[in-house]
Amino acid sequence: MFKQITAAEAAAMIQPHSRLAIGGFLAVGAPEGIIDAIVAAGTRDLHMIVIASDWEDRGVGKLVVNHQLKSAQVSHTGTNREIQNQMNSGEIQVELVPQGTLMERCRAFGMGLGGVLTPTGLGTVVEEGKQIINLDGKDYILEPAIPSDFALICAHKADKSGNLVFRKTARNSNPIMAMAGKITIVEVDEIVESGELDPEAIVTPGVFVDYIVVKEA
Amino acid sequence: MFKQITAAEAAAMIQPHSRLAIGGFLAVGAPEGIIDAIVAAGTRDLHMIVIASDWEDRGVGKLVVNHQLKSAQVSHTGTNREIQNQMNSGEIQVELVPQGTLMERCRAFGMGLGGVLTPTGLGTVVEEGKQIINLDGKDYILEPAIPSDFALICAHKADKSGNLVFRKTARNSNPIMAMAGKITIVEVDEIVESGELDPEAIVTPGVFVDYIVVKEA
Amino acid sequence: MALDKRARIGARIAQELKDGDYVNLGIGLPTETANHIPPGVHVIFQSENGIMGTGPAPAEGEEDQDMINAGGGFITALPGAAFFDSAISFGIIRGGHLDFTVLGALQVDQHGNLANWMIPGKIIPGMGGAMDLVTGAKTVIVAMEHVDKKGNSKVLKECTLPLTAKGRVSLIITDMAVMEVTPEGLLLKEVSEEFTVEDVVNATEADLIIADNLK
Amino acid sequence: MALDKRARIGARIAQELKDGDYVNLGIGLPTETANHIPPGVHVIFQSENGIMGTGPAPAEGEEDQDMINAGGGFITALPGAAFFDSAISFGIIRGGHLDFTVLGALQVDQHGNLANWMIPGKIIPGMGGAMDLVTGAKTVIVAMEHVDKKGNSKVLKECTLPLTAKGRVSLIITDMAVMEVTPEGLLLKEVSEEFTVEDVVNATEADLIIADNLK
Repeated sequence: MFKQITAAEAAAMIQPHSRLAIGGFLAVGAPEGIIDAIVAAGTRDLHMIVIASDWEDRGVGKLVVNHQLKSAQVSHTGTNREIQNQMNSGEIQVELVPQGTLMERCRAFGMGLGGVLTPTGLGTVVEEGKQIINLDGKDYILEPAIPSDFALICAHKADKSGNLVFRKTARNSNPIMAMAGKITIVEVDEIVESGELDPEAIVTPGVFVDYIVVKEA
Repeated sequence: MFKQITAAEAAAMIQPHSRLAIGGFLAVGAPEGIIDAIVAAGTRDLHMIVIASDWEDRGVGKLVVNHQLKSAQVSHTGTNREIQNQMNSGEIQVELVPQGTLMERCRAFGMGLGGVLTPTGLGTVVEEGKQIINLDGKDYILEPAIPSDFALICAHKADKSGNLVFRKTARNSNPIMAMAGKITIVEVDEIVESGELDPEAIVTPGVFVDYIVVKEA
Repeated sequence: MALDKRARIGARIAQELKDGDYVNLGIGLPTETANHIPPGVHVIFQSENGIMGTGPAPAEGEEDQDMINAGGGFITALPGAAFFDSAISFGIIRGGHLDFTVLGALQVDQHGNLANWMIPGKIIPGMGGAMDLVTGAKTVIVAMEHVDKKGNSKVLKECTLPLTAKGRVSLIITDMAVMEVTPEGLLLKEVSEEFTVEDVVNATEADLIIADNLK
Repeated sequence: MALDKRARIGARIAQELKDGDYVNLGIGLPTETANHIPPGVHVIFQSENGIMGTGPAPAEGEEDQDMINAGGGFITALPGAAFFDSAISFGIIRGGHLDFTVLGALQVDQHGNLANWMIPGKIIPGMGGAMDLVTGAKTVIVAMEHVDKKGNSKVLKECTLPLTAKGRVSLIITDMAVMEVTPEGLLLKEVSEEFTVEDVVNATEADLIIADNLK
């Protein structure tokens, strides 16, 4: 069962070299309150796993601008000039991962799988240094699970059992990242009573949730 | 977009040696109408992929009793004495697959993955003849995707866009099998207008659905 | 097994569970655990077909045909329950998100190996979800009778039946004793009132280390 | 590119789509397709962040901050739309459940290879979802200008930039021509009104096979 904490308390758990799997896509569905608290805490040398590096002033882009990242696994950096600069200067080490592969690698970690075999990236730089597995005449890249210490996600509502629902396209990677952290911290708009969410419509069951931060108005 | 057909029409598509991924668990959430139609059609030499072989008179057990199966990949056969007899006599070739592994292997096929790496089955007969992959000092069994020609599943409601919702524990393997067939045929209680199902509560998007059979009262 | 024995095993397992734990109970004896959760301890039960938050069995006539557990028995759902597909359900299990699984056994050995899914040449019901449960749950408890119907020990030096998983059992709770699998070997921690340490040792093929603070 | 050129490319792509098709449009020029779907043809658009059934952009002031497409633009949802997570979204893509993806290109070659995600030493925005889309969609259409800003052909014998995927492009639709990737090579099927076959051949580095029934 989850424990309710503040964004600052969430940020205080995160240490230098922590690996963070962060939900959201182009800052939609990003846990902005937790990100702001990490910016305020100033923790450095973090590793970030996220679909896109967002904008300089929104989403995980703020961690980039504040020079808190040592490395990242992302699929898209095109909206954030600062991460491009840091990539060029060598300040941040970035592994570019195809978006679907990133989702499966994060999911695999959360689901206790060692990795998946995917055709995505065959014949491209993505396959470099990776094991190629041939099954029934078809090649696949062996893509290992991506471990993370903390999953930081954003949901619309939680109930007191920790079950989560999301809102429209703010769902995106959040249910996947929810499973992908050793410790999962969720930022929500509100916490309702158990039983108030339709049990058929719950997207992320509470068993994946360790801490909840209620978004400040 | 899906086409609405009858159970008999669904059964008529299925040929000897077809590979069938069938939803349901212990006959709960099983597409009974489609199964009955396959029994009526009498098509033989089928391959069945299903969690459990159900009972002699309910669920996929009826296909067993009617001697329509040549082979199967299942995780549990304990509730169906007839399949045990056919296994012992050599009439049916059964690969026993751990339930979680079965789900991932079916999902992998539906999602275009070649397979997954799982620790389940290490040090047991399940690993025999399979590739063991070591990543960061941990062993995993390489479990290949399970292809199927037809996914036969059961849902509660569909809308006219083919989106599906399920009912309670009748959901079980159905959303996974829905993705796992080259052709997916769904048996539903009713078809409602597009927009009547909450878009946040849809479990299986219509893109996975090829044919829908409305359950006969 | 006599009802009081089953109840005693269930009650002893229940002592291991803490408030807020996520638990999966296997078919048969393990389900007895649910009847003995101490007051004030709120434990959330999973059924691996696809629900977290199962409630007690429904009253007769109140059964919902779409509400069963992994053993095929009718169940109810508590407020806060969630339904999900079997892939997510086994992701919870395999991914280590489940605090406890309690399972029956044909054999268990002092290395924490478990055999509970087949007897070659006799019955091959399949492993169902057992291999994933034993591989993935944070803590694996085996609940069983100490000896089989012929009086042979089910607690062995080495399992002889096909394994369910290797080295994953933490605790063995039987009608005679409570034993913990430790790196040093099988630690006898508790002996049931009606038996002596000698009874347990004689009924056990495995090597037992007697705990200093044996109860 | 001039508006009429963009519209012409979009309209030509739209001709490929059949009633009931599931389609993913890449950022930029490919989105033009949505404006030219013929009456009576109902096509379902995916945005890979996690929606099937996107509608037109919202009116100004009607934007929902939680409703964006993969390009970051505000969208609406049509009746029958469904939301899902990005793993399922890419399962739809990678698993071959999408009938068409339409993508822009830096380069495309006569073997159906596509390069559209980086220019070494200049800009590395990342591949985003492009590699999965090109690998997984049933039919991959490239929509682009025929030549780059310096007038160099973007339709090559062999791509020189890092690939997005190998041998997956079926159809190339540019402001000058429509070309199909066939086992025999690149088939020139249509030439735009304002150009001659010779213009196209001169503007194309790749070898072109002129279709018998060239339009």
